Amino acid sequence: MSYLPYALAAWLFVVGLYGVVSSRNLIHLAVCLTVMQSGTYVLLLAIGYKNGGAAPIFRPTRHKAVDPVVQALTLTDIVVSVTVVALILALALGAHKESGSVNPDEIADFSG
Amino acid sequence: MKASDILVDVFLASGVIAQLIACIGVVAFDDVFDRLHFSGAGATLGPLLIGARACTRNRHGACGAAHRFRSGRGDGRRTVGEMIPLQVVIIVLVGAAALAVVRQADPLRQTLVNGFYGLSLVVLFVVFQAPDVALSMIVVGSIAYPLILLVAIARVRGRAEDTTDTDKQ
Amino acid sequence: MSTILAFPVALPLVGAAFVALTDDWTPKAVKEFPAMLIAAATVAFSTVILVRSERTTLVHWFGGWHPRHGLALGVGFVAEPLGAGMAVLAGALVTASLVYSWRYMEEAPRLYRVLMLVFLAGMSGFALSGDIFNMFVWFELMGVAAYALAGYSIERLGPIQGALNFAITNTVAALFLLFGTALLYGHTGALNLAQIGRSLAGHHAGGVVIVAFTLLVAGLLVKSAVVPFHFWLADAYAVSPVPVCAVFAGAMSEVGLFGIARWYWTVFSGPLDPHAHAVRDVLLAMGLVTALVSAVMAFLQRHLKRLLAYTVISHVGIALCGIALLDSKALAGAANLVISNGFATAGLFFACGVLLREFRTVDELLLHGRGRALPFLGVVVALAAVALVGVPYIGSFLGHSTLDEGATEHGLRWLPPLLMLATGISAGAVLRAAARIFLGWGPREDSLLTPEPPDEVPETQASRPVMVAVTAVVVLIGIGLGFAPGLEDRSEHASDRFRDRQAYVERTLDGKVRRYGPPAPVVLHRAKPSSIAYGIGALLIAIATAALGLYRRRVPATARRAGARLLDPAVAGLKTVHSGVVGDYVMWITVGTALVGGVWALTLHGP
Amino acid sequence: MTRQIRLGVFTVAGCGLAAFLLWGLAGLPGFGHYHWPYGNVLNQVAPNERHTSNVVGAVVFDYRGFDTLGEEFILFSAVVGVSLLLRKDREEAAPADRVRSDPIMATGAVAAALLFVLGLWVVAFGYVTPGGGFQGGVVLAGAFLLVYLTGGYREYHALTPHSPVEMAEAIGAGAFAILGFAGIAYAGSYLGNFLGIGDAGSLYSGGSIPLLNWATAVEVCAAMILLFSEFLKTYVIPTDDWRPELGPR
Repeated sequence: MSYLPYALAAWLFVVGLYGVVSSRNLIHLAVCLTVMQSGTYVLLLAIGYKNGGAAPIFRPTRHKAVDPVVQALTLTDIVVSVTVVALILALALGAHKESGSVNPDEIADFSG
Repeated sequence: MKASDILVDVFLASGVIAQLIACIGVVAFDDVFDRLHFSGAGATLGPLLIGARACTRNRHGACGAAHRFRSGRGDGRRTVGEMIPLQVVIIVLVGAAALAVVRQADPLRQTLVNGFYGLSLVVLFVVFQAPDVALSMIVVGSIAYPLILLVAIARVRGRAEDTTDTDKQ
Repeated sequence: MSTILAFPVALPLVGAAFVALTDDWTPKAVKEFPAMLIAAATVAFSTVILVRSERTTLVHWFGGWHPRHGLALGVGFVAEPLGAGMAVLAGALVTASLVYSWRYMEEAPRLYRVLMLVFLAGMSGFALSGDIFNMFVWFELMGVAAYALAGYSIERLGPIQGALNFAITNTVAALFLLFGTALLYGHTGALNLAQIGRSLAGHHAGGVVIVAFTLLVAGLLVKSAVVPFHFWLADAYAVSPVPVCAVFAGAMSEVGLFGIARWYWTVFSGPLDPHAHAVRDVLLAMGLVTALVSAVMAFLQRHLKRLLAYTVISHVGIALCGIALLDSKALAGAANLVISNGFATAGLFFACGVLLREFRTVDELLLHGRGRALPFLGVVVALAAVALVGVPYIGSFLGHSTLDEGATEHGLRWLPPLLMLATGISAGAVLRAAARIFLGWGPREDSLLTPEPPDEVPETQASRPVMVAVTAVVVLIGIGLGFAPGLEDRSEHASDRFRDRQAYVERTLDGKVRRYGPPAPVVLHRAKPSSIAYGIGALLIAIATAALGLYRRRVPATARRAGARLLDPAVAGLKTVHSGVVGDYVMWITVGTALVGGVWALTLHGP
Repeated sequence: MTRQIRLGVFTVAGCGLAAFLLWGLAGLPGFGHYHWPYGNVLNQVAPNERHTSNVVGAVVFDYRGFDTLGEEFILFSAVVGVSLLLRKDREEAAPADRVRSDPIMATGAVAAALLFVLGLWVVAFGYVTPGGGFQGGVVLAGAFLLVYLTGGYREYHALTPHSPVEMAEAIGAGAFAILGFAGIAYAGSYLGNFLGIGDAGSLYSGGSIPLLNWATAVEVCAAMILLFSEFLKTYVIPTDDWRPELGPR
């Protein structure tokens, strides 16, 4: 049981990846990327968790606390995820304007 | 469990419910403005209530209480099965929600499911004793994502008035 | 005074904010200068770091959080010559691009300049950082700037497709990096490279280490575009504005390779050294396949930017071979190769920009013979092609010869001829295009070449003299590096230090300063006869390839048919695989990662 | 290559990748057994050394403040990138912006004001309680968004004129980087803490952490507003008698 959170992280990662590969809509694809990214949030936080630990906020008392570093990393991670979604959506709007489609399989302008 | 503990859990629950209603509203209405109203309601009430819960010190929350209860039984018997049932339930919930998000091909419905998924992640983060991260996830999941996603979807589908026509074609 | 290490990152970032803030008020005549000056100043700082780091490794702890009892609390930058050299290369190319794009961008030039500066900061940060999560941050920063720059010409579908493929594949790559980073953190409790390296050393590689290594390497292989992770690159480079392409080609792909080398030697060499052969075999195989396949793909293109994009991939493959040998000499060769090819390829992209300005197309067949009006540019392009070939003592020859010596020392005598073949074919494609455009040789039609949508629109009203001058200067730097006095010894010395994990760890965590002697007196090495033979061989292959591309019809019909029967299915297969669909690309990334991971899981495990 | 082939190959490779990841994850210490010195030492020393009670805040703005600098600029360049990519994507012919009833607008104004105060609170106490520049900045931007939702695009546009918001974003991002240089000047290292660390638990604690925190808040709030504006501009339509300049700048 104590590996369940890690398994969840791997699950989110691979399910998100599946969504990216199978997506027929760029907006859908962007959301799938966030699902994949949330796998890394879960992994980071699970690694830093300590049984019986509380949040690393010490006011007014000192107590056993979980790792603050992974939380800081996850905060950065979330910002990254927002920016990537915004950029992909902006590109998707452009694709829709130019080709009338947001299906990644249909907007292939060139290949080879 | 003290009265204050119960109170903060009530905050959490009502925040979640507010978010859920907002999500349903987003899907129930066709017009992007009406949808945004609901996501706006989610953007205010949800963060307020869930944030209130996240900001209260977590030792007094459900997980902290559970842990005190556990460690009261003695540290000597710690085994691998250290996780508390709440964590297991939420982990399974997050996993299922993620699958639902990916499998939902329609972007608009996916936004709803994604809102629910974001919420379940928030709860998971609270359980993992990461209130800062939970707060970030709330503000991102209820303010940033819905707006840009809904506008993009609306733009791609055409305006609400002619949505139905283009869909039928 | 190690604070100088902050400047190559902080200066362009402040500069980007400054340009974003003041650009609207700046008089039109001087609008372009702040960004240029900031980029130039960044190069100056990076160069000072490079020079100083030759004597001793520089370390800077941000926020003053020095390690306590070997425990790194904060984020540190660690500069040794290869990393600092990478920062100088990135800075030099960005500066050249900004000068080149003087009045180049007709629209939104302000946003372009801001993004270029941010992009520079990201590359410098990645090259100098000594902290694995911090490297992820800079990786993502250069990614975000690069995706937007690639999609600059949004009024056409091609750039949107290219930028989307670029953004999605590279985001997946970044997540691979992050997952690997998290695994390492869970396994060692550290994010500082030196500290991770120290705690992994002396243990056998377990599952965590192997998986983390695979994910980190796979993420960077996507960035540096190694087969089968390379698909996005041609799409993105073909459509980006020319000045952006030059920086992408000259520095961004190479940054990925640098990261692989950095992580292998500072983090993983401890547990993986007993199995170095397995690491070597896998990377070498990927490098070789990359070099050869994309050289052929380059030959099949008529869209010049796409052709150059495939030569970039081919060079990346060759440089990866140099890293894969896991040896100082070969690493030095790879480093020299990256620098000279980087400048030469950037110069070729710049030349494309001049053609685009003059003739509004970069289609080789449409440009047939029209380049005769630009003889000087023709000479520059020919010189760049020669630099890519590595004709003895010119351009990339130094890199090739050092790499060849490294391969021979390892007993891999079959490697240099194959690399020669790849170099020859890709350079031959460039020569063919140059001959067709600037000399008007060969037919105007060629059914073999991939047709491209006629999409190029004039991008610019920029001044041609500035563009040609920058092109010439960049190409000359690429050629001249082959003659740089003492570069061979210095780069080998730097590679030795780069591979010395012990010294790196002690310097970073324990503050144990080592002084390195002044660079040895300049000795001119005579190249080995074999290297000279390979250089000449590559030139001959290039000429033969170019001739074949131009005068295929003069080959006797029977031979042609036999060749077609043999090669056509392969060519068709290659073209099908490069489908332009992002779902396929991500699928290939997954397949590649799973395969590499599987091989390493079987071979790296255990004592 | 057909979709079926792609999905088929992916299924095989994806299962392989999943198995591979699980194999690696199985080598980690079990969930809940974090025992590394990095986090534990920071939990020990940060409250004393920085007088911040929220150690995550101290890590974000001090110990690993340099990561946050990068993160700020990721957001900054994403906004620049989005405005670059959407510069041509403007709605041209369009129906009118909806005008809403007065009670809704009044309620919205009150709610927006409340949300704004909440945002300020989240920012201000970020290094004392959960919260901080990023979270608070997004909430602040959410307050402006609420003005749009209950008032209309016109009110939103009036409250968030493009140029000043853009300047605020550049200033917020630049301030973070410049505070780093102040660290070089006064503390000998980039992003060094050059102010006294103050009393624990108060708003004056943490040295330069509050400054960085507020710089982040300004940057994030402005960046989010710009992001919303860019996306809204592709959809929202002004009324007939009123058109904001929507063109690229």
